[in-house]
Amino acid sequence: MTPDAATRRALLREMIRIRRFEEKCAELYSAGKIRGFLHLYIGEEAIAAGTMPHLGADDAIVATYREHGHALARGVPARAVMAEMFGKQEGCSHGRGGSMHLFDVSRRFYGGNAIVCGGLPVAVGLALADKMLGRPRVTVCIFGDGAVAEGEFHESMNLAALWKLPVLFLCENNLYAMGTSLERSESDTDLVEKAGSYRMAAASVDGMDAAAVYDAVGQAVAEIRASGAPKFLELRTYRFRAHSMFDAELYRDKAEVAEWRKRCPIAALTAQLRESDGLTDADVATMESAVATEIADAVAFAEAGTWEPVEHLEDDVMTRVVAAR
Amino acid sequence: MTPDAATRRALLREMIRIRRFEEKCAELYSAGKIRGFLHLYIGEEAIAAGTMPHLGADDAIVATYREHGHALARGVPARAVMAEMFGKQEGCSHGRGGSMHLFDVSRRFYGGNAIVCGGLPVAVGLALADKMLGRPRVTVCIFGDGAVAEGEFHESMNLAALWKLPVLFLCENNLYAMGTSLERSESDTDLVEKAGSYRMAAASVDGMDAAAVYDAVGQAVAEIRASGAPKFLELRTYRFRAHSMFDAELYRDKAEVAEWRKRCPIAALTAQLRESDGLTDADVATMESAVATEIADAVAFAEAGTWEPVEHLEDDVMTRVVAAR
Amino acid sequence: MSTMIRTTYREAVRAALREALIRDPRVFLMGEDVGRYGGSYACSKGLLEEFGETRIIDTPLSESAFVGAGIGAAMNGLRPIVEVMTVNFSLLALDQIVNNAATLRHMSGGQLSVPVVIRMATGGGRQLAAQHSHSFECWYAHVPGLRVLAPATLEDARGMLLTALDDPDPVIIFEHAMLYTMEGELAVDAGAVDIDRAAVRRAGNDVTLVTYGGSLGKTLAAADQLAVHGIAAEVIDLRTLRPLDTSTILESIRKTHRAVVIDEGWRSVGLSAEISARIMEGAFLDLDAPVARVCSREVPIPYAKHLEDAALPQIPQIVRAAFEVLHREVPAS
Amino acid sequence: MSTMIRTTYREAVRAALREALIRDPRVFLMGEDVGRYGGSYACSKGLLEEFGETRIIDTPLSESAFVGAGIGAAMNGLRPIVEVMTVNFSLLALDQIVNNAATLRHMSGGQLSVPVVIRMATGGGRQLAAQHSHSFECWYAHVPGLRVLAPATLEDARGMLLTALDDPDPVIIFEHAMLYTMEGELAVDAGAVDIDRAAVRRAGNDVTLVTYGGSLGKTLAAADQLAVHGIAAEVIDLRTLRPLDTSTILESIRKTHRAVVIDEGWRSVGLSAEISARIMEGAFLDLDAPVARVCSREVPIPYAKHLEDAALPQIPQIVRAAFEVLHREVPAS
Ligand SMILES: Cc1ncc(C[n+]2csc(CCOP(=O)(O)OP(=O)(O)O)c2C)c(N)n1
Ligand SMILES: Cc1ncc(C[n+]2csc(CCOP(=O)(O)OP(=O)(O)O)c2C)c(N)n1
Ligand SMILES: [Mg+2]
Ligand SMILES: [Mg+2]
Repeated sequence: MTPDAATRRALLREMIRIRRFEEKCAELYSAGKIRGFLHLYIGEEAIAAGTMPHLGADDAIVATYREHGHALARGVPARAVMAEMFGKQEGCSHGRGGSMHLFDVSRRFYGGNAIVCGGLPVAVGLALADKMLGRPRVTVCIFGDGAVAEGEFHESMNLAALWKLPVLFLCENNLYAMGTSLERSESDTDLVEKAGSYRMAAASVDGMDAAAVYDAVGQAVAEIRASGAPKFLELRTYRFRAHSMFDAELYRDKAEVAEWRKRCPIAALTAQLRESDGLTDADVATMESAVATEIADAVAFAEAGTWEPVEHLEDDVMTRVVAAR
Repeated sequence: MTPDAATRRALLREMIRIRRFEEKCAELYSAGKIRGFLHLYIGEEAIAAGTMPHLGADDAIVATYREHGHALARGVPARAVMAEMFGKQEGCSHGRGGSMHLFDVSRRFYGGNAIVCGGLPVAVGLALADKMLGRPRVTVCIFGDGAVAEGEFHESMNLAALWKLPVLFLCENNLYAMGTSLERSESDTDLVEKAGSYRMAAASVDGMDAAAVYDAVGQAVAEIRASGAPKFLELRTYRFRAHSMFDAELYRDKAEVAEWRKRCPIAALTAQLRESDGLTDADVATMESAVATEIADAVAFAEAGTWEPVEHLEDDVMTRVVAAR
Repeated sequence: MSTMIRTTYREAVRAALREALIRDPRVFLMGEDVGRYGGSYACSKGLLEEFGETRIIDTPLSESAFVGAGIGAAMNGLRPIVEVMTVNFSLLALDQIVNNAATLRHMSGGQLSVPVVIRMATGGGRQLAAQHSHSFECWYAHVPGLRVLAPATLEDARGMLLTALDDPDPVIIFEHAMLYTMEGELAVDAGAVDIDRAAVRRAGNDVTLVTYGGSLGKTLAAADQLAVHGIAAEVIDLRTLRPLDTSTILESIRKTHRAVVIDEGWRSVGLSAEISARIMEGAFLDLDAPVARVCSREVPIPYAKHLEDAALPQIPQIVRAAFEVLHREVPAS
Repeated sequence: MSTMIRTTYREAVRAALREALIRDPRVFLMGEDVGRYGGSYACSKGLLEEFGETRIIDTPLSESAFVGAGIGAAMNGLRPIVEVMTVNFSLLALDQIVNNAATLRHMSGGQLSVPVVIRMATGGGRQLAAQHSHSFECWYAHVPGLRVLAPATLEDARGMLLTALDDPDPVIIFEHAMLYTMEGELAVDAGAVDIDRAAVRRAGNDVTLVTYGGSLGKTLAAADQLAVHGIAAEVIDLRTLRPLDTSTILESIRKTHRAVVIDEGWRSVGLSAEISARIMEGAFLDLDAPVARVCSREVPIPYAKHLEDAALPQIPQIVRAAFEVLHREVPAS
């Protein structure tokens, strides 16, 4: 499923969009507009950009706290995402979730889970329902390399494979779980082999290459749709920034970061499109300016957003509230 | 480590001892002397018998609720085990644990855990301490095939392999977890491959053959002692009886049970010793009568045992009790 | 009045499961050994044969994943009944229940519904020792976003499941393991029941005994004994542990002025404390004595019968506590 | 009096960890990111460099296994300090803590000791939303076999860990995440502290305010405001949540006759209920008003600041509750 030139341009546009959006988030965090935990996806954009185009409106996504990119690429409006981080009720989770808990059920975007591995069983269940109801849908379940050590990873992989459920397990292996590198976390760092031990189809992909991601995910989604069986993809990537806004990054070398930065997915695809597809400075400028406009609009929307009245605090805890007698 | 003739006789004696002990337990359960859950090991005796001779006084054992055989083979006196099941304070857990919670710390027998997989992390910790303290000890961690699906299995296997801890993971694969067969529980029923996905050495052994168990465990314990690294053994076995005293055995064919009963480890070793080592009826009768005497003594001991005074109920909850002021 | 049949709590649970499976194709039952084994407490015996493998699903021992899968399936159009064999094992699934089931609706700003029903056996009394005799109802009753039920009668065993399945939010049902063999009369047309109100199981003016689940029988027996001494005890069965129906309790207290809470959970920081606190908050001036509590002793429940009996709440202690809140001398027994 | 230094709660925890590691070779620290990362709250920053990889162990994300490993190591001669990053993730390890750590001594008939110390951050207040703002101290305080501590001061942050390590039984230490940056004076020779008694942090005769952990500061601030209105509040810091030191509370009530419990946990079936119930049980006739509770609202804690503030206990509510138990009109503020 090699992306054609137009698709590759679209991938580039999406990655730039995510990158600039998050750079703005970092700025707004420093300005105190965004609070709580903020986990940036910068460096990993190729994965979200390359994945989402393959999903139909009926497919589902379960993500983690590092999910701005996935939400944006899925089509959750930048306005709603930004407003959410501002804590405004115009946010996609009504301001209740913040950066770690973006939801948009109309787009089947099921969060935003801040418990490492907490989304995997839920993804299994979404797919179980699809299978039982005979719906040809795919559930994409995104998580990090750190999640692989959790018991829930094991249980969920086994259930999905055992019951033959249409889940795409998409592991964003950025080599670190906070400050713990994969080799300090896994006795076997070969994640594809690990997936194989559940008799699940698996492959490893260069997550810094948007076209490669597009290709691999396209293939995987097609396979899952055809077979109904799950698949595991390891996306090899790297986060260019700290784990969150509180991380002093004591655990990795500046040199290592610099080395990976050279493989920036945006720079790489830009170079490639320039070379082979006649992408011009003007094209890039057009993309950048469209993105800048969208982000400025999102920020203005968020700024103009309103606070949910405090009296609503207890809404939506239970649907059916029992009146005191 | 093929067992010599004397060792094989000892294995036979131990298996008979466990078998008769448990047959008596079943009888005493029907008589109401033993209560709670009672999980019999009948059919699986070769594993306990073949394993324990390789362990020194300093090695540790962590077992499950189906652990009478392991306790007996480890040297926990039959009296103490029987008294425990009677709920008497002369029992090895003071009558507090019952069948599922046999403890004998003087023999480093650490239970007796009724939470499936609950003992695995503890075994990892015992071995971690041994490693940190530079003690050349082995911890044997026994569990069933059903435990493999639990998240704690995954986490514990990974930790032991990652940290290179001297644990022997001994999986008694009797094909069922209560009424759920392995193929309904695991997407990949090849447990050795599964262990391999943690980069842990692993092998599969005929658990109905006491000599084979003796051989394999002997080798594994020697390897662990030499390398300090963990090993996984799958022991293929079968329980001849119901899961517990409440099980109607709706989930398996009588024919399947009959087929496996033909592979009774006691009958097999008896036949083999008769054929090649001149075991006589008289030899067997001697063994049986020694065992019968020991069991009768254990029952008498348990009967004569005393009830822990109710006033002691709150003893040993906390060591240091804070006096109310 | 409708025709009555003689049945058991276990049969009532099974009848409810069957009815649920028949009336709504979105309902399925999933859990360890619910199928081929017939359920560890035999509640689902025969259902696999009747409804097949797609509706009665045996799971591996993976409490966290299959409870989470129930949550996901509930979010995606189905009405799962997840059986966690016992509350003891539910600790392994607690993260999914707390951080997903209970939380998703609110955290998503009201976008999501998690209509999952999670059933589990609870309690002690069968000499199963420390790891198999827990009563963690109080932990679930602490969590906003959950509805927590404790059927103590045949009617409730039959009816609460059906009502729970109509609830758009997660419902946890605790079935006390000692109740499964309880026999009694049940209307042939018994069905869904209200789950919002506590029930007065016996009326009386002298003292209020508040309890639920496995302790209801003991409490009613204690009330019988109290009657012999001329004490009319009112017995309240909480039925729903979250949200608590405080009104029914307070109405009773305003009449009796005295209360004993009977709870098989450990005493400290459990349900009995909440009932006690609410009574003080709502009826302080009506109280003639501090609310008393009869709970399990604060020990891991031991195996030996006499020790287990001593650890769990028993009838004589309930009687004694009632005498004490009445400031009457406890009769020598 | 000994020399005082200016320090923070975080530094006090770190100093305690260092001292523990220095004074006893059996002590080691294990948990997610305690080493290279320096601890998610930077409590262990520098310790890896000082004590090396065998004493400061980074674990994979495997809460159940590494907590269980701490339990096993404690049973086998070591004195592990296990850091579970936050209480939110401790649900994944709850089975090990309840069914092994808390239970093994009793269930083995007294043969086993599990001298493990498990530390975790707790509480809300930093806009971390529903899954990262829990206060489950009450759940741990419910379990026989555990000792549960909540250091609310620099002295206790410095000293409780050391006392806990001398305990032959499992000890759970809750450090409220908002406290880490708290600054203050601490004696240079500060060390182990008593962990058996609650502390009166401010003396007063009019009303007793009972609290612990992250709510102590707010409660003391409320007491300051009450003083302005001529109300002398006595503030009790529970310090140890299990076993509770009821005596200190009751002594105070006998003097003040009124109490407010302040607890960041959710109200229903939490610690505040237990305190309330014990006060009624122990000092019923001394009470001039029902014990009041100021707790978190019963919702998953939301992200937006104004909603989070509204969800957590705040100073004005404490002040208001104190006025109410004093039957005094709440001043317009
Ligand atoms: C169960 C659980 N344990 C610990 C944490 C704290 N934590 C948050 S993110 C994180 C690292 C996760 O790493 P990884 O899965 O590789 O994802 P990444 O952040 O690299 O995208 C940790 C330890 C958590 N949120 N949940
Ligand atoms: C965590 C947990 N879940 C469920 C159970 C109930 N249970 C007890 S034994 C058992 C089957 C275990 O099978 P396996 O591990 O194969 O051991 P076996 O009984 O065959 O020896 C189950 C489901 C339990 N004790 N613990
Ligand atoms: Mg990572
Ligand atoms: Mg088995």
